[in-house]
Amino acid sequence: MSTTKVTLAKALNMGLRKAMEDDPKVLLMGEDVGKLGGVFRITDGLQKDFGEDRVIDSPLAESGIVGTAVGMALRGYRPVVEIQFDGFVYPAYDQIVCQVAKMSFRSQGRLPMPMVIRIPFGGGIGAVEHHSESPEAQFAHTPGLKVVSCSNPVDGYWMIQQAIASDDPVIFLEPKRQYHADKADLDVTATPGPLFASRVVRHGGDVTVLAYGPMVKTCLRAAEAAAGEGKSLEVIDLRSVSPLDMGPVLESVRRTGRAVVTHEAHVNLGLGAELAARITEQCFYSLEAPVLRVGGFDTPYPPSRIEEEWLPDLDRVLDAVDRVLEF
Amino acid sequence: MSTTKVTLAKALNMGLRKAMEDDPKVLLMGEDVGKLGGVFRITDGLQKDFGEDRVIDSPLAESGIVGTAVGMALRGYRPVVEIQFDGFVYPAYDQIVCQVAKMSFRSQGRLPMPMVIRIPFGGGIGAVEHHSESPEAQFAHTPGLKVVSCSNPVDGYWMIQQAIASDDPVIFLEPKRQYHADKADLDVTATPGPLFASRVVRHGGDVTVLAYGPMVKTCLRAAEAAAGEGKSLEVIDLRSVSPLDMGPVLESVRRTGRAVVTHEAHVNLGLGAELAARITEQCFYSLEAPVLRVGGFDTPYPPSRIEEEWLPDLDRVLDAVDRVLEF
Amino acid sequence: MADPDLIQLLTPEGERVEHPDYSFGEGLTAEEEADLVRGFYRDMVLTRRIDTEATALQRHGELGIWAQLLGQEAAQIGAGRALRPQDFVFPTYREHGVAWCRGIDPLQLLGLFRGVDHGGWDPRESNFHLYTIVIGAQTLHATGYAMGVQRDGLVGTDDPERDTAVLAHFGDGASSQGDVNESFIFAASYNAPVVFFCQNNQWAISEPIERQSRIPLYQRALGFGFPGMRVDGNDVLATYAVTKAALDHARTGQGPTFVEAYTYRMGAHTTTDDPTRYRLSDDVERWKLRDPIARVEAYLTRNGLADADFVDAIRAEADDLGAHLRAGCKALPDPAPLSVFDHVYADLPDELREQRDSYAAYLESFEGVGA
Amino acid sequence: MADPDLIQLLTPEGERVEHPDYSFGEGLTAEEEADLVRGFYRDMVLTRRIDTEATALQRHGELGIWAQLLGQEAAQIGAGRALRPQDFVFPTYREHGVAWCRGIDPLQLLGLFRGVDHGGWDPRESNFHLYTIVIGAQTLHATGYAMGVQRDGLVGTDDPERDTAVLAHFGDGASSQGDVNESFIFAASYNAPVVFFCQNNQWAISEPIERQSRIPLYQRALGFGFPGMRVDGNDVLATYAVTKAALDHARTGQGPTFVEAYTYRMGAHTTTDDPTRYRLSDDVERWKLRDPIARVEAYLTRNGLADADFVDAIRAEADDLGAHLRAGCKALPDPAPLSVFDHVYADLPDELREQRDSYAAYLESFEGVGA
Ligand SMILES: Cc1ncc(C[n+]2csc(CCOP(=O)(O)OP(=O)(O)O)c2C)c(N)n1
Ligand SMILES: Cc1ncc(C[n+]2csc(CCOP(=O)(O)OP(=O)(O)O)c2C)c(N)n1
Ligand SMILES: [Mg+2]
Ligand SMILES: [Mg+2]
Repeated sequence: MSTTKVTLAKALNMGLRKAMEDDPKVLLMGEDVGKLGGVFRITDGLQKDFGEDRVIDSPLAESGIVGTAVGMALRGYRPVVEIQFDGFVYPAYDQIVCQVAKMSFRSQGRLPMPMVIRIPFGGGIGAVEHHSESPEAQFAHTPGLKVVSCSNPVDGYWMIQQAIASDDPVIFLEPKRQYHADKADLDVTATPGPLFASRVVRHGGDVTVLAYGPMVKTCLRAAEAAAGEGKSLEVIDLRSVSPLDMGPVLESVRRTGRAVVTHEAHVNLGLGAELAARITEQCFYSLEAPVLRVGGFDTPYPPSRIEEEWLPDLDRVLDAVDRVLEF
Repeated sequence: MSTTKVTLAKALNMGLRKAMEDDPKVLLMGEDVGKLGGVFRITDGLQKDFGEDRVIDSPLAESGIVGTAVGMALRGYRPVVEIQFDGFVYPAYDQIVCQVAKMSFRSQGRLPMPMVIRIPFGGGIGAVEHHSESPEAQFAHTPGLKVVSCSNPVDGYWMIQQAIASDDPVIFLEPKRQYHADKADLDVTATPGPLFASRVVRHGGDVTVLAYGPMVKTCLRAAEAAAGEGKSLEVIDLRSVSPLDMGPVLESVRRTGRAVVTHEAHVNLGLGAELAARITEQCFYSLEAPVLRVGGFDTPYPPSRIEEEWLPDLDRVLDAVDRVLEF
Repeated sequence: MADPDLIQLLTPEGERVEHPDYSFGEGLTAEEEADLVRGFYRDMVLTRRIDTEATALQRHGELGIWAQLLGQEAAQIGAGRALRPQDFVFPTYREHGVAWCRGIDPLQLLGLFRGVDHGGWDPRESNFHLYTIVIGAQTLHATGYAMGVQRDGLVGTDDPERDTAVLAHFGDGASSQGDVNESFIFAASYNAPVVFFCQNNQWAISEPIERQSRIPLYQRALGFGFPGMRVDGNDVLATYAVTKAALDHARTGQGPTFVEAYTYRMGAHTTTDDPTRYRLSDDVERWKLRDPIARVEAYLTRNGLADADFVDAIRAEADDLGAHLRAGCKALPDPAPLSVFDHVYADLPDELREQRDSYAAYLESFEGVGA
Repeated sequence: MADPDLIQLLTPEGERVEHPDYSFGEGLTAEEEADLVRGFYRDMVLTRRIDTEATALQRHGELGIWAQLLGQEAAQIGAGRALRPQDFVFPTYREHGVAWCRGIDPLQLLGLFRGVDHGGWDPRESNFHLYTIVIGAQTLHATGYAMGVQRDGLVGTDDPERDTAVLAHFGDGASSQGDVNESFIFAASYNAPVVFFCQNNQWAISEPIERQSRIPLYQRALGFGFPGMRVDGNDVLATYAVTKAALDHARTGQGPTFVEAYTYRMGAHTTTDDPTRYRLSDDVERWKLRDPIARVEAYLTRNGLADADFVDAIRAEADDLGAHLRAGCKALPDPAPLSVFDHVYADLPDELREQRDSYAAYLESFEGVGA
């Protein structure tokens, strides 16, 4: 099969296009998604090809975007909304948490909410305040929502289509730092694995390292560096943040006895807390050390000139690996 | 010193009155807080005595309430806002997370945010949807906010005053189920302990049980029942959900080797996750069993006829105690 | 009520009056018109009975709470009967009269207030959405739904059997919510076929309308670029006429409208509320003179359009309805504890399935103990 | 621009014109008036230079991003100069001209865009709040601040040196946010001394004003029950006059006003934006003819109120300012990594102190390695 080399941004664009071709009920909506193609150009060209009725530039109001998308979903559409930046999802928080998340339950399944809320998330792009947030834990704590994050172009292409095909609402987190960072070989004729599944992306035997979204690359690089020092890290890309696919995680930790969880979000009540609690509960006698967490500090996101210090990087991951090995 | 017997509702009312007497900059604002005295009557009589300028009935808009309170705080006031029910805090979520929480950091300390956001929270009152939520984890995950919950009238009286006196914004969670449940002896001439401190409310040696807000009473009753079966539970009222005062917790777990964390909030990414992670990291070699969690299921809050089944109760706490003992 | 802007077709005394822009009964024979009014009367009487019964059921501990509509019957029946079958309605938590018009068994309304479900009817069957409790949220849903209708090509096709309008309910208090104002913006921006129907019952729990707006609410629409009008919400004929016109405006592609139904909440906010703490009984007494049912009854009887038999028959029907509610309410089954795991997702994740299974095992462990 | 509602006192050609409700220079001598206009001119030229320099600094990688104000100088200087010292301003992220009027060293504005801080000036010293990036959030802060001013008793005391007004800035796009509309409701409800100053620059990034409102924006206010007016935002005299009147309206206790400054975003949304993707250069060319600075320069020179020396002196001043910015920007110190733990709270909790300490130890461990 012939493959093409694509960036994450391009893969998402292709995935959205494919989903729109496959199902006329798929609509896109958001600020600047039309003519401009979104500030990150993820929807580039789609309004031109699918028209203003299917690629909808919205007024500047996030609650309005998600709230009207709820109505469109109730009418049988499958809205895919774009929140321009992570930090601007909060005006829509009420609609997401009280309406999107609860409609299926409230209606005893009569009113499914097949909606995708795309959010470019995470830091490292030198932006001003509110443009580098990692809000995933708040959504994962909310029953009724599913939360996923892609870490690479191939996943981006498939996962966005699978999220759109899902009858459950999906918060789709796109690591904006990766949009144009790397290219990967995409074979659009391949058969993707399931959406809500974690995946071992590097095998190893000493420490299990968990990551999703932008941290996957960092952890893979850390594993590479650690290998040079004779430490063998197993890296798992969680892909789905809620539900968590614990199978590969538990299997790995039972083997390694040691785990480090990483994310850009604040450590306090971040995914690391949940994973540490679950792993400890289920692998208690296999653990040689407590699960350690590497994340953003419990401070607001800093001014960008020091964001690389604030963000967990290769060294901080390796430091945790060392600590978990020395415990 | 003479004491009076008061309910939590009355104690909070007295505490608010005292804070308003002590500092003319203290203002109350919210829906129906004036003439009606709030739907739970916590602000009963205050508008009559302090006037409409200090006890402000607001338009029906939570973002507006918190957003204008930010402005009043910037002008030197100490606004105390009431959110009518837990489930209605979300329209204000953006103002809380992006403005209230970050103003001090953004301004390098030049603009402190001495604001209290009072939220009656938790279930068990037979209410309709959105009236029984436990949103604390979301706020605790947000740097810049402090989050506390009182579990009894005496704490209610002191903690609300301390929260108002704090120069940091405080999310003040009131267990609405307890408002009129019990009376306690209040001595208004006593000297309260610090606000952000946990407290051992029952000593025991077999298992450490952690709770806050409405679950404290449940856990104390569970400890009573367990004692009848020869199991000695140590119950800690966390009081502050963020920051966490881990000292007494760690001291206790190092002694008991076993811990159960309880809350009404969903288990997934609830406070139990964070506590389990921290306890495990810091008491790894003392633990005889993993930290177990008892909380609301990872489903939306159910219709009220089965809420008592959904809410963690004495039996579910005891079940976890048994499991942690048998591990 | 010397409000020149108030659209009225039937006075509190039961006299028909003319209005330059709106009329009632156009195109109908006298008998058809009388039938329609008699139907309104019946609807209002039965709706009031639903309300009375539910209030009593709450007093007897059978419901956790009830949101009364006393005094708002005309606003709701006028709006509800103006709908065409294909139209879709987004209610608040108080639209029992509109639900009635949509053919929903009032017993189904009780489920939510009894706490056996969060809304038990099928919105796709009745074209009546579930009650929304978060103030104002549904106005955005209505607008989005209307945008969906547009995309379905069901606006302005000139086929009145197909062209579809959406009716969004909300209260005077709700008009202050960001969501409601955003829904005005989206509706105007896309010219969506939605009618914003605000029952201004003068109160948002304890807060008077003056706290939300210092000018008549219907004028809010003008700032967003679409028409607003104030109708006497205690006048079922005027409410019907104005809402029908607004729905037709929407379905023919002329865009959104704001209808302010000027009425009064005669009862408490809900059964847990105590309005004596914040309002004068004088006001309530004054509004009693404008009772929406009394004026229709006066009109019908005074004009020989209904006799005692007619009124008695409806009363009997109401008694039956009351009995149905009393018996049915207590028989509403409690949900099974394990049902909380149903429908959280269309596709139940493994981790939640495990949570359910372990809870099921836990529950079973008690059955062993009990045996 | 044959808009009868547009308030204009100086035409694009630099001709003074009369307006029935607003005038410029009343109570001033000719020389005082000329001084004022010359001051505006200087402000606008220097503000434009700040903008040009910052844009260049961004191109050279010294700033992460810059939000340009090109074309909006008159709207900002007119508003900024209408303020009294005691008034308080809530800006968006583009109010560089107003910041200038409030005496803030433009270097301090660069900090945020360079990423060395989130806003480096002291709002209590300058009565100019930090830039707010979340669209519309600050309009509620402004309203609440104004409610605080009311409670301080500093409205309508008849002492113009004390009576205080609040100026809330926002854009045409922002007018769609729930927060902005809620701020209208609160301001109207409490009659707060706030002026809502909307720079309608026709664009919200790529979206034209028509997406946000289908009627002129200033009419939004009418739906909330307070006055709205549209002023030519490229006419510094008219903007000054209208804003001053609105601020006086507020400070004397007459409540809120909505001022729509009708202008145009001549540049990109920010330095990362590419407007050729969504708008015609024709439009931009048309608006060039209405340049806010050119018309004042034409007025001043044609009427002998300024000569070449004057213009040259300001140009020299602008050059100095540019040099100051170029040198200063590069010298802005990066924050220390550990500073992220400062000011998260007024009172640092132990757990965060421990996090800081262990990070400090971690950082030190590298210093050892480096040595
Ligand atoms: C977002 C939100 N805030 C607060 C409430 C609590 N609440 C329920 S009804 C109500 C008053 C509503 O007044 P109005 O919109 O006039 O409708 P009415 O009850 O008079 O029909 C309030 C404050 C809520 N349900 N949702
Ligand atoms: C809540 C929120 N949503 C989205 C954004 C991203 N954003 C920044 S500026 C902007 C457009 C603002 O347009 P307008 O209000 O007209 O102001 P202008 O930039 O034209 O001055 C957008 C969408 C944001 N900052 N905040
Ligand atoms: Mg009302
Ligand atoms: Mg703009």
